[in-house]
Amino acid sequence: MKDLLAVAMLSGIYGLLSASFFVTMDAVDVAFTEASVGAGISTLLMLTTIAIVGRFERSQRHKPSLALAVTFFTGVLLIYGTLDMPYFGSPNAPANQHVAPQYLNDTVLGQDKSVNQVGVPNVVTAVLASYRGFDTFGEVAVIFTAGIGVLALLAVVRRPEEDAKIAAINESMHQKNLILRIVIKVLIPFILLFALYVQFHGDYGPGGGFQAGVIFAAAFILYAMLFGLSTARRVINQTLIQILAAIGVLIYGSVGLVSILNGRNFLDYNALSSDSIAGQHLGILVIELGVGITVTSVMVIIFFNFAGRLENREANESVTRNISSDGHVTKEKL
Amino acid sequence: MDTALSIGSAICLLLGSFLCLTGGIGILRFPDFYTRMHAVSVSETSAAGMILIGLMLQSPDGIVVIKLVMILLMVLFISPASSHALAQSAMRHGLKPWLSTTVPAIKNKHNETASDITSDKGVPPSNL
Amino acid sequence: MLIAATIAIIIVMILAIIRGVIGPTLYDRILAVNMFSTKTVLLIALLGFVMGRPDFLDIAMVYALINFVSVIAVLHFSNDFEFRSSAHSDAKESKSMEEDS
Amino acid sequence: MIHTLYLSLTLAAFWLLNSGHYSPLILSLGAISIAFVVYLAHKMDVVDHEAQPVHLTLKLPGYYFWLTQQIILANISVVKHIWLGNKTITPTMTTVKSSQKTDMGKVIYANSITLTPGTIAVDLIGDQIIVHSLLSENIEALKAGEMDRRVRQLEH
Repeated sequence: MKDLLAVAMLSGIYGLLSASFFVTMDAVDVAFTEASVGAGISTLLMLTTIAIVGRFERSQRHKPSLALAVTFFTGVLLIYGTLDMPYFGSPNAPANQHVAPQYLNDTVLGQDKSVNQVGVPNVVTAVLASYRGFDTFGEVAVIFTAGIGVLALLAVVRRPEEDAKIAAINESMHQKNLILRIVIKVLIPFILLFALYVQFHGDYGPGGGFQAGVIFAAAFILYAMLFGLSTARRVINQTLIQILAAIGVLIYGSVGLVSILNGRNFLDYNALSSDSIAGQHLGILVIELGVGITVTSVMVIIFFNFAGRLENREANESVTRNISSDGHVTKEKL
Repeated sequence: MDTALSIGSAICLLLGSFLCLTGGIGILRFPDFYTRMHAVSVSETSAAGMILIGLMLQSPDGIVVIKLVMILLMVLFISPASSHALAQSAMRHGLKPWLSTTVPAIKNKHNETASDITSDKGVPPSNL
Repeated sequence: MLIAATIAIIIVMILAIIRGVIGPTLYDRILAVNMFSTKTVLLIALLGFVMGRPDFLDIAMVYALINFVSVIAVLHFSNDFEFRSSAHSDAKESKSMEEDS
Repeated sequence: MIHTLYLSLTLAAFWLLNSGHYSPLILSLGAISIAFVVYLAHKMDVVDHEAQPVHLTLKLPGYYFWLTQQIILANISVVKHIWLGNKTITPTMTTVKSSQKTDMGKVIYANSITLTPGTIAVDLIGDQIIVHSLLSENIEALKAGEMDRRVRQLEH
């Protein structure tokens, strides 16, 4: 398909489909992430990119049939490989024999307080945030790096004279989108609160910092799209949001440092409180908050820079158009 | 009481599935984008409502009912806004609707007031 | 009955995918995605009941929201997309029109 | 001020109904979250009579009850025409005048039109709503003005 926009739409369907698939496999947290990241934000960023680079693919010189053949061959090999694997959910599978039984025994099965090491009902949160705290820290660092990368490559230099023009465009847009504007006005506080609800209930149900951050950012993005980028920039200070992205990572890291200072291992939350369960609970809450802050800020940074680039280009185009039409007029006069 | 609830829920779910299927057939069968939107609108209002009400009737506890009500409210609140946005954008980018030729009397009457927005009779929709 | 409703929704999702693939206009595809995600919301709510885990409902709620955000995003950026039709899809659409009417 | 209060109350209800966990920790986090959201909402300037229609609270349920009936009736007709096929539909597009004075009223009217299957409010320009309908009868019903009148009553 040469129409990239159609491809983006179909990939949105793919995201929704794979999330339903995760739900059927009982992987609620993964489905949650797929819903917010795979179907939501990534489609959105893809659309922004297409808006910048243009909708149609250039005709290619190479033949795609070789690549297709290689992909097909690899696919067949992979499916052949799965035949040797244990059945889904089999107790003899390596995944169910290594560390998983201990994690599960410590969290789910050991509901008895003396055995329960983490004290968090949602196993996924317990494993990700406590046992696998290092990995999650790495993930947050990756997201932070992505934000820095976007800033380094795409940061928009804004000239003040463009602001007035952009504001005028926004004004005209307000009247045009009356219905959407009012609906979104009603909706935005609830989206924000729902994001915070997801953030703080990660211990009990599906949810946590990643998902909450994306939903929170989605509310800002919605606002920026309907009320204009310059209005949104006035609400959300760009410098502040860049600092917040770093603060999120720092919060996560400093929890680790506090536990080192208390004479335990890095990210060992038992050190945070005299009662180990309370310590675990507190640690998970704080690092999830750090994750949420970083994810929100990075998503907002990425969107603002993408959209800002688009807006700048439009402003430049209209400037050049004006100049050329002026030139035309003067030529006629001459 | 329990049997009454489960029978009610079964009826609602069955009706919801039927409406859902109808919407799905409509989206394939109708001739152009605007008419397809009406089919989607059926599946978003009544089908979603029926299925969610059917689920509410067999919920184990109160909080599930509340969440289902919230999902229903959200769908009913969001779907008209997004349909409207879609139709508006399609209109502004010049997607012409396919209009009927079978009722000339009514159509001509409307054409006087809205000649600028309607395309000519029976012209197949142009593409974008 | 839950299973029957689930199957009905899956069938409708397939119908929506067909509409999304054949298009013919971009708006038909957006409409298909829109319908598909409403059906996903219902499917997840139903699956929660089928599998006895009603805490899936939060995910359904996220879907309803995310769907809205992406539809608005498509329409917001639609000014920047070059809305031009290829002659190919034009021909296909008018042919299907003739069959229908 | 009243809008802030109204917003906080609805947000609190939303949190409490959704949460299902009433430990002191979660409740206090909820309170902080609500305060933060209200602060952000103020900063975004989305707290006003349009977003928090306090004055409509008592009248809305009656209107929605009537609207639900209309939606059910409209559904039946659209479903019938989906099964009967393309020959029986008469798509029409026209403008309908809305007599509401406030933006809020116009938006409720346009959204009610869209929510009723068979009619879609395509665009809203001034007090003219461009409506696409599946059947020409639907337009006739809208022009008769029953819905318009009810929404106008809602405004006062």
